[in-house]
Amino acid sequence: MELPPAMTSRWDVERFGVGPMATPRQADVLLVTGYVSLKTLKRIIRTYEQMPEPKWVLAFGSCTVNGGIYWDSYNTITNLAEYIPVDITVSGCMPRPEAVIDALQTLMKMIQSGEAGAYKKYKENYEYYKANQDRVLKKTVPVLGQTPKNDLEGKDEDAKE
Amino acid sequence: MIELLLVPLITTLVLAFFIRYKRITWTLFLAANGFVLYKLYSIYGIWNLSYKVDTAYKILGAELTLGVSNNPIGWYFAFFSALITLLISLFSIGFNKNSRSNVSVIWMLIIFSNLGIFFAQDWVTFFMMWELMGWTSFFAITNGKDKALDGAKYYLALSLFGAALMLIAISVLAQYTGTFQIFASAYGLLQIINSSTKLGIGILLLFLTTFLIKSAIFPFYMWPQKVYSEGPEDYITFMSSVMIKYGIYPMAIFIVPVVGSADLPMILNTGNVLQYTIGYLGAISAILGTILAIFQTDMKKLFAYSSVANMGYILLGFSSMTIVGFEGSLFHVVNHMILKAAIFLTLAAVVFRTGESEMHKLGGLVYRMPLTFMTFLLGIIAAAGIPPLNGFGSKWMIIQALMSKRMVVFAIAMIFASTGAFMYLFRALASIFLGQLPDRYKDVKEVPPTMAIPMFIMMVIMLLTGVVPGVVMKPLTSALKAVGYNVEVASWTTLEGSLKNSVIDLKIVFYMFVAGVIISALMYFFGNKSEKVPQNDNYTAGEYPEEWGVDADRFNYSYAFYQPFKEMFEPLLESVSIDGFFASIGRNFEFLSSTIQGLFKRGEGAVLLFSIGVLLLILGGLII
Amino acid sequence: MMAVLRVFLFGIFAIFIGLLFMGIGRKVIARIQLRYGPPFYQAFLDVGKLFARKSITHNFVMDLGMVMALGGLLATMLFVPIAGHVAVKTSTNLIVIMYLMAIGYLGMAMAVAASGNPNATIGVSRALTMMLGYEVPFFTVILGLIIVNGTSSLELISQSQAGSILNWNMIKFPLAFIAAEIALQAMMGEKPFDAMIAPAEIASGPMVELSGKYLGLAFLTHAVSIFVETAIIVNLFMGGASNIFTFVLKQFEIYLITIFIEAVFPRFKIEQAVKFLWTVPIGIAVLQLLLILL
Amino acid sequence: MDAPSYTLSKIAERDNLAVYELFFGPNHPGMHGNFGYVLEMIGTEIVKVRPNAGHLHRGFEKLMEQKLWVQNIALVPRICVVDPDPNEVAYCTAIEKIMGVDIPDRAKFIRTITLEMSRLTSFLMGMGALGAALGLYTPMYIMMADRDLILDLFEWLTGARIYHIFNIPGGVRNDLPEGWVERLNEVLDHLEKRLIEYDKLVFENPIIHKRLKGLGYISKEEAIRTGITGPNLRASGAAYDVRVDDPYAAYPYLDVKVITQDGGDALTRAVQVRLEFEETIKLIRQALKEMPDGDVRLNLGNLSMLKVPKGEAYAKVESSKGEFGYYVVSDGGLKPYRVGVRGPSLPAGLLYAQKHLPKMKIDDVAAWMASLAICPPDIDK
Amino acid sequence: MKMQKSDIVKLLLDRGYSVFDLYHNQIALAVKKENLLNDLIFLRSIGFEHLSFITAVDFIDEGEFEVVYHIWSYTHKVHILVKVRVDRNNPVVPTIINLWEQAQFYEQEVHEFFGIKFEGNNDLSPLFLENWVDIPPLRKDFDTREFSIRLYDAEVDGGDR
Repeated sequence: MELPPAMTSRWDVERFGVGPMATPRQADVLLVTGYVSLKTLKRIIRTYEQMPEPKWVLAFGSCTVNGGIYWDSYNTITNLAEYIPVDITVSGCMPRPEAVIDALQTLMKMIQSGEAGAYKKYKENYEYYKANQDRVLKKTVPVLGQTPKNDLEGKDEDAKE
Repeated sequence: MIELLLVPLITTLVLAFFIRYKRITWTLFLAANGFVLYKLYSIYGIWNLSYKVDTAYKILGAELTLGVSNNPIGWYFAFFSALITLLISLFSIGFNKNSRSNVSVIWMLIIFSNLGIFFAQDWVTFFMMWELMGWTSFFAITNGKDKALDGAKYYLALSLFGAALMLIAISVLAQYTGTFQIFASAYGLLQIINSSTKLGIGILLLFLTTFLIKSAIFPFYMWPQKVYSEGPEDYITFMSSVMIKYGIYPMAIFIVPVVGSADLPMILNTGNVLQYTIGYLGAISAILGTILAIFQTDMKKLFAYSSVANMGYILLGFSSMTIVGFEGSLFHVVNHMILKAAIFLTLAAVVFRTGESEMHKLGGLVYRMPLTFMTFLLGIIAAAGIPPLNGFGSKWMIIQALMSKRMVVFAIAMIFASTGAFMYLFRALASIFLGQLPDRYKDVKEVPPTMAIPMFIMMVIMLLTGVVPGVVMKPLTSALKAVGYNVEVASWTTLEGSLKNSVIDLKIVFYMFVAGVIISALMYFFGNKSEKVPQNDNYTAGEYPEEWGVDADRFNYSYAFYQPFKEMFEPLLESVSIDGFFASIGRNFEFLSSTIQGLFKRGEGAVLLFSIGVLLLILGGLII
Repeated sequence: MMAVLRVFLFGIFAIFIGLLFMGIGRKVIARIQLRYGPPFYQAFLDVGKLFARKSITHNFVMDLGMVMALGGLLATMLFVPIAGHVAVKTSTNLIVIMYLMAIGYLGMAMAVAASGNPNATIGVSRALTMMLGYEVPFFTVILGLIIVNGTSSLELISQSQAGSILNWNMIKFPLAFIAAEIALQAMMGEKPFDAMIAPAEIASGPMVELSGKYLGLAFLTHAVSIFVETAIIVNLFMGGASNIFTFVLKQFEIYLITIFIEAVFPRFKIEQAVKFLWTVPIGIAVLQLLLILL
Repeated sequence: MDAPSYTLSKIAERDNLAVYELFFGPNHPGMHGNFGYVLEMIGTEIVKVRPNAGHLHRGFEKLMEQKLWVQNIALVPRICVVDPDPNEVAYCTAIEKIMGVDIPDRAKFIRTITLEMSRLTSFLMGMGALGAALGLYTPMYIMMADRDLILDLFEWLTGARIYHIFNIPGGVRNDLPEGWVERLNEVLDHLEKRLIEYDKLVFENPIIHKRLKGLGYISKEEAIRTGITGPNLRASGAAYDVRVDDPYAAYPYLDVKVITQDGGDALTRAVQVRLEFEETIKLIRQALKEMPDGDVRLNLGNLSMLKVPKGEAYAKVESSKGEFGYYVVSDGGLKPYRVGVRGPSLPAGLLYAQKHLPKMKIDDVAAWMASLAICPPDIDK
Repeated sequence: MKMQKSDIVKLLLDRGYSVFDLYHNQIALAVKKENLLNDLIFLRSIGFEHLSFITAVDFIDEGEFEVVYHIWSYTHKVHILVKVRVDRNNPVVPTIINLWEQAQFYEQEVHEFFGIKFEGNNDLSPLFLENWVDIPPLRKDFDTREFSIRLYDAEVDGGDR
């Protein structure tokens, strides 16, 4: 949510040549702004995989590092780096626009010095990431080991109707 | 001279005899065609050839002499139409491979009547050949397809109507001028107009209506889409590229000279009344054809309307009554013949492989039929009038002519139509060949060589006539010169407009284009390499389409392609309701035609038709 | 050999000027929006970066189309006289230029439709509709000038305005200039006529699947089209120029006007845009035409 | 010829292949926040809509049951990021209702001022988003810069730009700092001046009028029946405002002017926001003038050990998008037993998408969403 | 005609409802699930036209769910909480989508988070969660902290650091 101010008149990241692009095809940097719910994670992975190389990920906010304030929520992941490779993270909830600009500039420097190459890691360790993704996205058994009795019955009845 | 007609006629009979042996018939067919083309080529420039039969009859005070002669404009039409017809019929071999019927007879008959029309020396021969062509096409359209009957009947009724008008016109003209000879009667008509304007214009309009019907010009623009939508694809290729020009030829040799030199009331000191009438008909056809083509969902109907629009261009060229416009129109006749044949052949190929002509049900065929795609691409670039392919030169000449005569409205109509052409042409390209390939067409293959070769030749011809327009322009200008127009014989690559400093060298345009593409390609290769991804890997706002039950079929934007644009025209089209009006006329014609067909089935039709003709002749004579 | 070099230089020059204009245009818009804005050479950096990246293609039509797009526009560019210079000696026929320009658009349309993304196809459908919208008024304007000068050669029309500023068609036919300016706005695809790339509606339409060098080529195509279109207007209405600097300066003035309009207008829906283009500029152009003819 | 457009849905029934799907969101430039519609379309016209919510579901209602009463104050503003303060106020009001305490008047006024400031930021963002949805980016940039002025004031007051965590059960955290009020007045003056520019750029722009006129019409009856609240309701002609009907904070002491219009379409809604923006500035001025002196918080003991007596309450606040409601159930323990959240965007975002988007053009979706000020996080929670 | 809150309470008491007076303009109303629809129709007919939202509370100790309908009257300025208690093992409540259209989504939400079934509502598909196989998350016996730790390897006191 601090992204709009960062892009607009007061901070204006465009002066560093950074601008928003409409689609993943045109983008260099994927900004994951804040908490990532399971449903979003799935879309983020697709978006990330659609981006052409070289590509970088900027994780934005504490929530992407360790879940932040939502660390014990049943629907948000706690560490984004387990699912896609993150180049740089900005801490804070929400980080200030200055922090975003600083991160972008650091990322630029890292790219120039060749430090930021997390997308290569994704290729090399694809199995690791894939396994983590599948574990959270394609559950088939309840995590807590209980059978949701009522729910199943309910669903069966739904199907009959 | 006569052998040019006799050979096809005899071959037709022989082919009918051997109809069961496809191999033999096609060999014979090719041989006969080879002879025809050779013969046509060899009689180029020998304009005094003719063959006459003096019947010694005297009808309506005019001597009835049947005959054929080699006239320059006729040769121009005949040569190129024979060439294109040959290519189409070659394609037809492959296209009809699996069907039982043998189409070679019909093709031979068509070539015969084709030559007959273009070389006819007198109106009676012309009329006979004209009718022969009409009936042949009726059978060819209905060949094997029941659904096609409706359209065919509509077409038949319309052309019978036209034929009746022409018969009246011929008889009246013969009575007044005392001759059936086409060229002689043109001078006669000119004198009639100068003495009795109303009568002259009346006769002229009767002729004009007939030709308009044949060439599907407003207000008779409905038949192509009716016929094409269900007719056999190989035959409608011929119809749309060659047969639709039959109305243009008599206009070029008969109407335009008469209107151009007649002393009629002038409008805006740029042209006379009839000239403007022709111009407006052309402009309306061009605009209406374009707009209607934009709204079609069936690809064959789309290109049917596109043909209407192109006939409109040709009329606009005529209406300028300048030599550049006239040349441009006749040049466009051939260009349109070539590019329409190319386009319709690819459509036939698509239908041949998929059995589908609704555009929104197709898609992504470029993956499976690259050659067809390339032919189609070149075809639509040509049809859109983009250099360096053909179609540009002729359009450019027509626009130049219109501008030099200050015919502002017509020039704007021309630009509207040719820009609108992008819309429908691209829509066809995108919907048929680009986009997502539906699963059910996963196994579609490229067409067999017998069909691919004609398409390839078409591509070459399009590029050749685009870069070296002299191939067509040289014979055309020498023909015009031979007829008596004041023209220079064109050079190989340059075209000359009528405005100041308007000479374009298509060779340079081509070089420029190549240069541009080379620079651009350098840029392309300079960039980092690209990675090929499967068709379904698309930007979907991050969603997984398959999880929402969306397959390739449901991820194609092709139905109602120009919906917003269409909504702009909806009130207009509804209020004017031209379509509705003509649909009702069409229904009446269908009723008429089914009556006629009923008679025909009982074997009385031919007799009846003949008697009607004779009756009309006599009546015409009595009235006058 | 010289001709080849000359053609090459003209192409590079057009690309350079176009990209420079784009960069400055972004800066100007940023200033209107109370921002600092990117450096004026940003467009060069962007294009360089895009060409250095890997890209994604769906099939060969995409490659072919993008090359055709830039190639077509470069070819058009070679026909436009720049301060009296033309790449190759030829008649600079306006109709040829307008038709040649179309091949660039066709190539672009083909490339993006080949990606099979409905967003892109909607964008193309809008772009083509828009084309019909602006070609008609623009041609009406051109028609007037052609009739006045009796020639369709851009060079001759430009030369006919030589001398004082009062000879400029802009002064002589102000109505035509206004109509052409509106049509130019649509031609460049700037607001309010940018329905084809509306990001908020169809995710930037035609650009949606372009990545890396394809997007780079699209950028260059846009740059060249800016150059060509402004050059046409300068030749038609501002009397060309005696040297290249004045010419580019005049071009930039024209571009600046479109940028100013772009910054303060939202976009029309496509049907509204076409309706607008077919009423206001055509009306003005026809009025001018009548004044010329009568 | 294609059949005319009004039979498009019939075509969809007959010809499955005439229909295609378009994914509008979650990752779409026209979509604010992660939210999506799967649009079934013919041509550019929408035939059917399948809303695709839940990308921002973080399970707030569950998380709140896990945390202490005051810990939750850090959580609630995150439900609607553009307009965070109504959440805090509603949550605290609900607790205060259950506890049966009345907070000091000065606290009430400070709450009101922060609420209205938050409304201003939200309106600025909403108006900017409306322009951006139509391709007009300039006002968006300018409005964002102006919004920052208010955020700076928030930072001065609370230490945070967005998540203020300023309201606590029993009042507000601290009193207004010195010089803050003067600065606020300056900012308000500046905004009033800017309003003229906004008018010229957005609200008097003929193209915007053309685009928004008649778009997404909602009648008064329909709006009331389907639970539309806030400016959208008032733009349909119903003079209902929680600030007047069910006053909280200092609103009983202020004259809130309820503005209504009869249009019910997107243009009216846009103008409604603009009119209420002006009214909000006046309201802040009035509150600043009438603010009494005194304490700003009740002493409720150690807040981290706060125990709320058994009971339940529903507290609602008029946010910039409509009625924000918190239903709090307490079992007398250290943590809430159950908190139910009513976000204002659900009827518009889900129901109206299904009802009104069909027959609309793809061109209008973003503008329609912006005009209804749909805020996806408060749908997903 | 505007009614005072006391009038409404009296009217409701007369009709035999069990009414709890909550705060200055809030009333809680306990109804039986058989009568729910009729009662809501009645309330709507006397001017309670605005359905704020529907939520549920899991009273696990009593083995019951309580579905709460929040209804507000613009004319009387009174808020009513209509409460229905259902058995936790067979949670079925009649649907009110014919009364208020937006109830569709609230019912979907309540079904998703509590597993309460709404009789007569044919579309109770999940609205927010994807691929959820555990017991409905807002039930009291669902431990989100445990879930988060098991699935996402969340650190036990990650939120506090």
